[in-house]
Amino acid sequence: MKHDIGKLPEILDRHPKSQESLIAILQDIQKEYNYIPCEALTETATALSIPLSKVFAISTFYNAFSLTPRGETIIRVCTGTACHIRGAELIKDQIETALGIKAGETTPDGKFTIEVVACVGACAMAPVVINNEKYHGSVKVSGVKKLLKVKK
Amino acid sequence: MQIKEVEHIKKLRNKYLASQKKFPRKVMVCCGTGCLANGAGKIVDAFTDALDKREIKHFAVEAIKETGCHGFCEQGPLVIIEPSGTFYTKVKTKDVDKIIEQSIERNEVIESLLFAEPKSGEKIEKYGDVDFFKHQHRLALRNLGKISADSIIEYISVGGYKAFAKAVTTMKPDEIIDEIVASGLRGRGGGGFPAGRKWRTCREAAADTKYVVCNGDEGDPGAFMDRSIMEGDPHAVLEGMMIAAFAVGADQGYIYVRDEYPLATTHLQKAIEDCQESGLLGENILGKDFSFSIKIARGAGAFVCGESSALMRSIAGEIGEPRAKYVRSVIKGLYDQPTVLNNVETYVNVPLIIDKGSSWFKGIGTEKSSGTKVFSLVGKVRNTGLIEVGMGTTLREIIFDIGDGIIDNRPFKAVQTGGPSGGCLPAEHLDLPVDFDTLTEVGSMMGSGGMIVMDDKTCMVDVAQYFLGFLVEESCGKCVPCREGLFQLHKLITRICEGKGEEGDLEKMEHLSQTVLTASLCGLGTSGPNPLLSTIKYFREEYEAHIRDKKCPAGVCKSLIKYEINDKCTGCMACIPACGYDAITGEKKKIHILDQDKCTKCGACYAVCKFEAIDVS
Amino acid sequence: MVNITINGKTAQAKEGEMLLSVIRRLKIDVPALCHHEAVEPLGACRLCMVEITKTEWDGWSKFVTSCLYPVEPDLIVSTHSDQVNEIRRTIMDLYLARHPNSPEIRKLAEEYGVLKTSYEVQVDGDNCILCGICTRICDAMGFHAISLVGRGHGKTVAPPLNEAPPDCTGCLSCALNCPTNFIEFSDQDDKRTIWNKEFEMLACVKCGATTITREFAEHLSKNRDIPFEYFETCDSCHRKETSLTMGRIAAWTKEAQS
Amino acid sequence: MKNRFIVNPVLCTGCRTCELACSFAHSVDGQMGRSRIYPLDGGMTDLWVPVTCLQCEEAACVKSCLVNALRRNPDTGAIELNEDICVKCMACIAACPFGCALHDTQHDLIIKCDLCGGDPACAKFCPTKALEYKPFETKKKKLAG
Repeated sequence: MKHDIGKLPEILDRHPKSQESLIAILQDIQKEYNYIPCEALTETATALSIPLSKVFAISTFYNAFSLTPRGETIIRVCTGTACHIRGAELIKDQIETALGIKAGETTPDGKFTIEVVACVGACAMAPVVINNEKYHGSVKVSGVKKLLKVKK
Repeated sequence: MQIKEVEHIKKLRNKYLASQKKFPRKVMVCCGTGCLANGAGKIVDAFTDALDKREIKHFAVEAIKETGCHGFCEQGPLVIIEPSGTFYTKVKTKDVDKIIEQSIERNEVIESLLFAEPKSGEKIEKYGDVDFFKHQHRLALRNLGKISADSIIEYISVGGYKAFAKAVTTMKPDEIIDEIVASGLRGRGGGGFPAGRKWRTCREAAADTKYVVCNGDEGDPGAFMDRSIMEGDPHAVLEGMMIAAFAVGADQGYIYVRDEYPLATTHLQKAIEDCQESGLLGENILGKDFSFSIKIARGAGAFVCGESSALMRSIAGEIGEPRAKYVRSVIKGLYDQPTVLNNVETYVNVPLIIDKGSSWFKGIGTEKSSGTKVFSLVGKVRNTGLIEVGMGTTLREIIFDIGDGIIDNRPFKAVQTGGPSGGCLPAEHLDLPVDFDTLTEVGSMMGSGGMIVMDDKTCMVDVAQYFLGFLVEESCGKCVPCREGLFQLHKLITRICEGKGEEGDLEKMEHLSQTVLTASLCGLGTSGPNPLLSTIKYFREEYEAHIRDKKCPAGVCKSLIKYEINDKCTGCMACIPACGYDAITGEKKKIHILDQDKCTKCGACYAVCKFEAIDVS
Repeated sequence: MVNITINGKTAQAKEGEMLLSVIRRLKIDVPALCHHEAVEPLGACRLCMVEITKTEWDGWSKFVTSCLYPVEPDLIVSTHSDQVNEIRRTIMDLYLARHPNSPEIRKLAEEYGVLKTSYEVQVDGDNCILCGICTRICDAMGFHAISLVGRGHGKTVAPPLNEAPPDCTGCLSCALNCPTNFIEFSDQDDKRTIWNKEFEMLACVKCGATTITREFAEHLSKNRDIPFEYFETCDSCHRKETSLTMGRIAAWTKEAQS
Repeated sequence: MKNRFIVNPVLCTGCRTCELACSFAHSVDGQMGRSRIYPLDGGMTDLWVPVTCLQCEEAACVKSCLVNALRRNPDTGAIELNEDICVKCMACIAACPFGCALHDTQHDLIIKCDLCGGDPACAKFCPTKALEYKPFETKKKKLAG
C-alpha cells in the first residue's frame, strides 16, 4: 500500500539537511501522519544523504516513533514509579478491558491506541492518563470510562 | 529591545518595574503541566474574559501572570494574589468572579478557597505559611510561581541576567570557574560530580570548538523537577548555560529535552528567541568578544539517553547508545569535542553562585554537598509535589514536615530515591541527612531527586520487579550483562511475584547482580540492580514470604492474593460494573458474590468499594 | 613505547593502543565475541574484561574491557584473575541461556566450565548474539546495508524495513565474519542469496568459474577505479594468462639473445 | 637500493621447490600453508614460469580492499595482508589481473606473497636461480656508475 506523503517536502524544508536534524524530522513526520510511513523513511534518508539502514535503526530505537499507523485517539497510560505505586496497573487494566485491546495495540476501527509511557513528569497527580494531549490526573477506576469518551 | 551593554539590562528592569506599579494586586495563576491538567488554562481565560466584560479598577491583563509550577500540583489549579501572598487552591472557573470582586477589588480573603492543612484542618491564608512551603529553601525553584514563565522582561525584573552580565564584564573565565569550584556545586543529575572541576577540564582541553550541553532528559520515573524548571523558568537555564559557555570557551550550546515535555520545549524555544532578539545570544554579546547560540534537541523516548555519551549521540541524530568512557566526554564529547554537560538544576544554580558568591552558596547544605536539592515528593504521601530543601535535611523532615506524612495515616514503609539507579530505604534511615554521599552509603542514590514514598500497602518485591521491568524495557541492548543480565533478573523476580520462587533464588539474583554491576558498559547497567539489592537488603523477609509462604504481605502481587467480599457489603452494586470480567454478581441490598475462577485480581472492585467490604488476603 | 605488566610479565606497548591488541600479541587467550580488527571496538560482549591496577592506586583495582581501553604507562593487568573469570563465567552462562543451540557459544561456555545455564532458557532464541560485527563491517565497507534494529532484549540485525536491502552488494562479509555463523546465505551455481536478495555471480569468461557478485564488482569498479574487465576472469585463469605472457616474453628474450 | 624479484623463466625447470619453500615459510598452526607461488606452463616446450605477486605500484588488490587490510610494507615494498583485518570478501582475488591473490581454502584465509618480510624463501631455495631477490640495477644506474 502506498501512503500519501505529500507533506514531506515541506517538513524536510523546515530543517537543515544534516544528520543532526534526523530525529526532529522524524518527530515532525510522526506529528503529521500519526506514525512514520515507510516511504517517508526512504525519502528522508535520501534527502539527508544518510543510509536507509541508519534511519531505520534510529526510528526503531526510540520509543516515540511508530512505524505502524496508530489510532485517532492515543491513550497514554503513565506507568512511572509514582503512578505505579498509586495503581497505574489497575487503570491500564481497566482501559484495556474497556477498549478490548492490549497496551501497544490499536482498536480494529482505528479509533484508539493504548500506549504505555515510562513517566510524563506529572507525578504529583498520579496516576496519570493522557488522552491525545490532554492530561488527566488522579485517575480513578470510576473515571476511566468518562476519560475515554473525551475527544480532543 | 536591544541589550548591548550591562546598563541596558538595568534600564529595562527599572522601566518594567515602574510600569507594574499601576497594579496594586496581581494574580498569579500556576500554569505548570499539573495545574494546566487541572484546568488552569480555563482559569486564565476566565480572568481575561472578566476584564473583557467590564473595567476593573487597578487591574488589567498585564497583572495576570501565567507562572511556572509551584510544585504543589496536587492542589491545582493554584492562584496566588500578590503582594499579599493569599493562596487559593483547587480554584474553579466559577470562583474567578468571586476572586476578582473580593480579593482584587476589595483585598479580602476568600476563606473557602484557602488551603487546609490535611492533619489539623486549619485554613492557611498565606502561601509561605503552608507547611508544604514553610520548610523549603527555594533556590533552583526561586522564580517558579513568581514570574510569567516565558517572559524575558519578567525574568530580568527579578534580577535575571544580572549574574551573566557580571560574569562577562567583570570576571575572567578562570575566575568564574574558581568561583564554581569554591562553591562546591555538584552535578544535580545523579552522579554528583563537581561541576567546577568538569568546567576546568573542559576549559583546559585544547580544541577549537567546545560545547555546553544541558541535560533536560529527565528520564527517572517519578522525578519532574527539570520539567518544571524548564517550563517555569527557562531563562534561568539559559543564563546558567551562558555563564558556563563563557567560562569554558564554548560558542554552541544544546538543550536536550525529553519528548514527553512539549511545554518545556515551547517555553525554552521562546526564551532562546527572545534572547537572540535582544542580543543576549548571538555574536559579540554585551559588546564583548563572546558569541554563543543555543539549540534545542528533542529526545524521542529513550531513558538511556540521560547517559552522557548516549545523549550526545542522540543530539547528533544517531542511535542513543552509550559508549565506553575511558576518554571522558569533557575531553571528547559531542562531535568528539570537549563538552560540558550538566543538568537543568545544576545550571540554574550557577547564576545564583555568581551573583551572591561561592561562600554564600557553600554556607547552605552540608560540607561535601553544598546548596539545596529539589525533590519530587510523590507516592503515598499527603502533600505531593516538587520541593526544595537544603542538603542535609533529613528524610523525616521532608516526608513528615513538608509531605505531612502518609496518606490515610498508614505506616511509613520505605522511600525510594534515585529512580531506577537508586534504592529503597526503610524507616530506620528516616533520620538520615540527605546528601550525595549519605544516600550512596546506605545503598541508594541521589539520582535526579525522585522521592517516592511507600506505605505498608506497597510490596517491595513488586517495586523491585517494576524497576527491573522498566530497565529491561529501557536497556539499549548493546552490552550483554545489561541486556541479558537484567532480563534474567526480571525473569527471576517475576517468578517470585508469581509464587514460583525457589530457595536460592535470592542468592542467585545477588550473584548475577554483581556481574551486572561490574561488567555493564554504562550507568544504566552498573546501577540497574540497585533497587533489587536494596530491597533484598532491607526487606528480605518480604521476599522470603513470597518464596517460602507464597504470600504477598502487602497484598499486591496478583498471583498470591485473593479478593473476598465480607459482610460489610451493603449491596450497593458499585463493584459489579467495575469488574471487567463479570466475576461479581449480586442483587441490590444483598451481599454480592465474587466468583474466584473469573477473578483476575485486578483490584477494581477494591478500588471502588466505599464500605471496606472487600478483603485482600 | 611504554612498559606495562601483564600477568606478572613486562610487556611493551604503544601508548594509546588498545589493551586487547597487546594481550593478543602476547598470545594470551582472552575471549572476545564482538571484536574484529577491521572495525572500531564496541565493548558489547564484555568477555575481554581484565582487571587493571597501578602501584600508586594503593591496592585498588578496576575492571575494564580491554578491547577499548587505551594503554597507559605502568599499568598492571591481570587477564585471568578469579573475579575476571567469574564475570566471564556469568556472561557465558547468560549467553548460553539465550543461545542454547549455538555450537560456538556452547564450546566457549564449556571452556569456562558452564555446561548448563543457571538461567531461564530462551526456547525460541536464535543464534544471533547481537555483537554487531556484521553491521560494523558493512558500515566500514561503506555499504550500510544492514543495521541493528530496535533496542534492548528485542534487538535484531536486519535490513531496513525488513526488506531486501537496496544497498547490499552481496559481498558476504557479514555472514563470513559472524562469530556464530548465524547469517544465512546460499551460493548456488551462478546465484547468491543473502538477506532475501538475489545476486548474479560474475562468471569467468574463460572457464565459467564464479568469483564475486556483479553488484560488488560494479561497485568496486566504479568507486575504486578498477577496470571492470579485471573481474571478468577468475584468478586461476588470470594466473594462466600471466604465465603465458611471461613465457612469451621469455621466449622473445631468449630468441633475441641467441 | 631495494631488492626486487627477478624472474628468469628460461632457467626454471618447474621443479616446484619454490612452491614447497613458500608453503613451509607460511605455515598455519604448524601445518604447511598454501603456496603463494606457482611454476606454471609458459606455453612453450620446457618453459616454466614461476608466477607470483608483482607487488604492483598501483595495485588493484589494494584498491579493492574496502577495509584496508592490504597495505604496503614501507621496508620491503611488499603489499601485505593483515589477516586480522581481512573480512574475506574475496574482492582482492577477483580484482588482481595477475591472479596472485589466493584463497587458502584449507585454512579459510586470503593469502598473497609478502616477500617473507624481506627474505623470500622461494628465491632462497631456487636451485637454478630462475628466481632471485636482489637489487635491481637499472641501465641508468649503470651509466651513472
